[in-house]
Amino acid sequence: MKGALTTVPIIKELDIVGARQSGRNLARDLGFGSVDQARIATAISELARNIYLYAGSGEISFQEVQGASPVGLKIVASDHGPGIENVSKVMEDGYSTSGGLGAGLPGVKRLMDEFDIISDDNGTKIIVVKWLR
Amino acid sequence: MKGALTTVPIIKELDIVGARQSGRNLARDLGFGSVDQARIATAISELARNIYLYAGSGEISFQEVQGASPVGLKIVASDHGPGIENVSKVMEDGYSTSGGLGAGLPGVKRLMDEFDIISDDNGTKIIVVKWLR
Amino acid sequence: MSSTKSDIKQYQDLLKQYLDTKDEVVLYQAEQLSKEIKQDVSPDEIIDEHYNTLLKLIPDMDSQIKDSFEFLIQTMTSYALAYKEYHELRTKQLELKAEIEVAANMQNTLLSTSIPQVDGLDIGATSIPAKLMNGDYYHFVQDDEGNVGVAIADVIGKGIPAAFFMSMIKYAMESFPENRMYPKVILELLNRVVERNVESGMFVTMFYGLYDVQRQLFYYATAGHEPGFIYRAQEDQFKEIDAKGLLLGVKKEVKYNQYVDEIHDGDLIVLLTDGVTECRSGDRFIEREEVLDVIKENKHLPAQDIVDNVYKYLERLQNFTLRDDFTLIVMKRSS
Amino acid sequence: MSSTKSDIKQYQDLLKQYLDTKDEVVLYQAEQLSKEIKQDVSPDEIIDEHYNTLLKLIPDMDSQIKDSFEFLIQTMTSYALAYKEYHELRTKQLELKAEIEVAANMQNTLLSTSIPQVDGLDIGATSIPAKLMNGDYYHFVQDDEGNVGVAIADVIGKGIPAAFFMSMIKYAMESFPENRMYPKVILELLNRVVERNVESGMFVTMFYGLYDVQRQLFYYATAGHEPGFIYRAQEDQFKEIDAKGLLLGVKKEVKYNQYVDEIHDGDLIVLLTDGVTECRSGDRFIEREEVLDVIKENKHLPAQDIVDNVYKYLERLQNFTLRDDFTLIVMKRSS
Ligand SMILES: [Mn+2]
Ligand SMILES: [Mn+2]
Ligand SMILES: [Mn+2]
Ligand SMILES: [Mn+2]
Repeated sequence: MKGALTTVPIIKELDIVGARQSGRNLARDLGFGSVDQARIATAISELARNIYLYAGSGEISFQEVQGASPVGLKIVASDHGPGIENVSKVMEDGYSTSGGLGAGLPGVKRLMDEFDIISDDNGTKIIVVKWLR
Repeated sequence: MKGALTTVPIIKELDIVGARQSGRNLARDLGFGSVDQARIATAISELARNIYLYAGSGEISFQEVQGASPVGLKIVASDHGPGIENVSKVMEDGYSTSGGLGAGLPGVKRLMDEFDIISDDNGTKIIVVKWLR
Repeated sequence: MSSTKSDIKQYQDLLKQYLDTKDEVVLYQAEQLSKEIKQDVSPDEIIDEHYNTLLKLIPDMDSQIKDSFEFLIQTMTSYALAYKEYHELRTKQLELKAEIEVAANMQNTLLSTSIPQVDGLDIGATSIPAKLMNGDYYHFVQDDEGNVGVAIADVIGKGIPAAFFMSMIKYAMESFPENRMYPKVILELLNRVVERNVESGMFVTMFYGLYDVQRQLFYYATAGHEPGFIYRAQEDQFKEIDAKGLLLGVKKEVKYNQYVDEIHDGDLIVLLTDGVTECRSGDRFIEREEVLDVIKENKHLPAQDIVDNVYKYLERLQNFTLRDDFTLIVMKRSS
Repeated sequence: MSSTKSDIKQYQDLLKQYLDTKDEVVLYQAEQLSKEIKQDVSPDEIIDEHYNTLLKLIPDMDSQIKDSFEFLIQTMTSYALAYKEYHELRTKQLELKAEIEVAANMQNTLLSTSIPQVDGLDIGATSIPAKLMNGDYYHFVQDDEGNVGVAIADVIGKGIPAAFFMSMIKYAMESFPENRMYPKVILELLNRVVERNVESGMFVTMFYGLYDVQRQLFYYATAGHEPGFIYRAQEDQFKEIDAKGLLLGVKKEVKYNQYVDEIHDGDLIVLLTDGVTECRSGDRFIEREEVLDVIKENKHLPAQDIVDNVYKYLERLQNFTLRDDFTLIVMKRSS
């Protein structure tokens, strides 16, 4: 599936589980072990929940990539919601986006190897990558 | 064994294991589960290692006690070593007594329910209690 | 190390459900549960619960597997300890953070300066600390004739000590007379203040400018400060402000040179601290040209928007983690 | 979240050994190993290693047990995250502590004041912070005629914000002209400075005294400060300094009353903050009389020794943990 894109729309809460399942399957196919599968699934939950809770709808897409290591899984979460006003603030520990208990975006950053975010009036796009070790 | 005292002398390194084993057996007999057994054993390791490393020799004694809860295990570690010069310092996190990696006395305090320490020129006595919940 | 036994019961139910269905939705629920119980249940207790649930489901479990759980729980004790320390540390950190935030708010109030409203000169400014407290500083004054004095300064170092020191500079500047003062004189006075506190081991770089609104002249002097730029509209290019001078606090009596430039319609004066030009993106240092390019792209906007857009651009390039305090001032002549 | 794979191999060996022997010594070794690998290996990775080791030992493991490990690992992801945050937090905490210590040293340098040397007036003073930074302050000035001005102040609150605010007071006082200024005037000027920064939410109590060395008169005014004492040698007793006045920063324009007392040979002027009089030993509040008794016992000594001995006495009574910043000044007339 190198370079091929899988996209999962996030509209209702159950789509979070669908995105997790797709991400986990792809991760397993790429050779990620149980620990990384669980971490990737957790990151997807967090990204998808953010879309569901704050943007209403959006999508999560998956792509096999090459770079720092020969095999990596790139996940892009995008929405056309109101955008994040203060990104640095949201990236601080203790300032959770999904209602207190979640790992929040700092958690997503810790779970993955690469993290980027673009947010403005047109919505938010978060790009993360996990490399196979 | 209510009130009865078991005492394990600490002279050589292997005595640390002996003290753990005695403590674990007593804890199991008193009804402590696997998690508490492991925590009690870890606290004993730390206390016994401190005696072995800093006082040369001493002893660990065990006693069934009643108090905050009907059943508790009281552990007393005593030695006639040089004593601890600055107790407040030793009780700070990051100031480990057993060479960097150990849990140190703050760790022992966290593992147990009660903690007391008396230290002067005549040696050190540390008294800890774990209550059965 | 107490645990909420009611919450942990859910673990048992979910585990059974997962073994029946192997459904991702149960793993999702397990993840949510673990977030909820995380505060009260430590990792060794989770494993104990896991083991006990398995024992109920598989009474004739291989004795090796049983023993292996004792071993796993013993290994997890260290993690349980770290886990307890983590919660204590968080509490302490929050207390300290709250204290520093109060001090930082106070600093913001104390150091606050309002941007002068001048016909034909549009001014934008921002100063963002890398940590909670700011070791950069900018300040505007306006004399009776409407001329604008502008100070931009950076304490060598950042964080609480730098911020603390910067408040000293502020009080020193406030004690100066309000009438028109030339850049070189101000730096010479401030040098004495900083030098008097030399035992503190702190040094300050400062650029001081005076914009003469009648004659459209910009007088300035620098005390070892990061050079700024003048954008020349006619040539459509930036020229580095070429000035020299010793940092504040190094020597007792220092004389500063004073320079002057004419400012024409559409020109921009760009003043900054090294937190703007020396910002890094991963291993790559951002070139000064890149900063200037962003300013050029935005030059048609109001000065405050130019400043804000440059900050947003560089914030993202640095992955939303500033490595140094960031201060940028743009003054735009438009008649 | 990388792990030292060589260290984790030891886990496998120890687990196998334990399953063979079930010996406590192996559990002891597991505990030691877990302390060593704790830095690099997070709890979910331990469980993964555990699972893989078991799989090798028991290839025909019950499929329910296999699935259960997937579930356990998913639950542990939250803990792995907390674990990573824990290590980051520890680093940050150490940095912050170091930063505050630097700022505290700087504050000591900045707020330092030298005790005037005057014939016939022996002065001792000390100020000890409860936390790292001091929210109390004292300051001496001397005019051309040798008269001694003395300020003692306490920011309501302690720690970093209080210390920060106190440095403002210091700079404000330094900007005053150097010639003889009366206590009421100084408090009225300072009240305006504090009031101007009213958004900071900080208030300050201050006592200001002026000792006229020619006429042996002590002029003073107070802004809600803890009352001091005058020890009258002739009567061999302490008299509370009875003065009234509003805290600094509460109202815009405040007029302060000024009082004056004659000081005779052998008299002591005792100025202090509430950290001296309101100190506690366990549940017992220490009575003001107890403090005065200690001063009386020491009154034959040089003023600095009186001050130091009172501090030592109260420090021990409080179990070496100050609850508030502690500042004490003694001025002793001896002709
Ligand atoms: Mn700086
Ligand atoms: Mn800088
Ligand atoms: Mn105070
Ligand atoms: Mn006080």
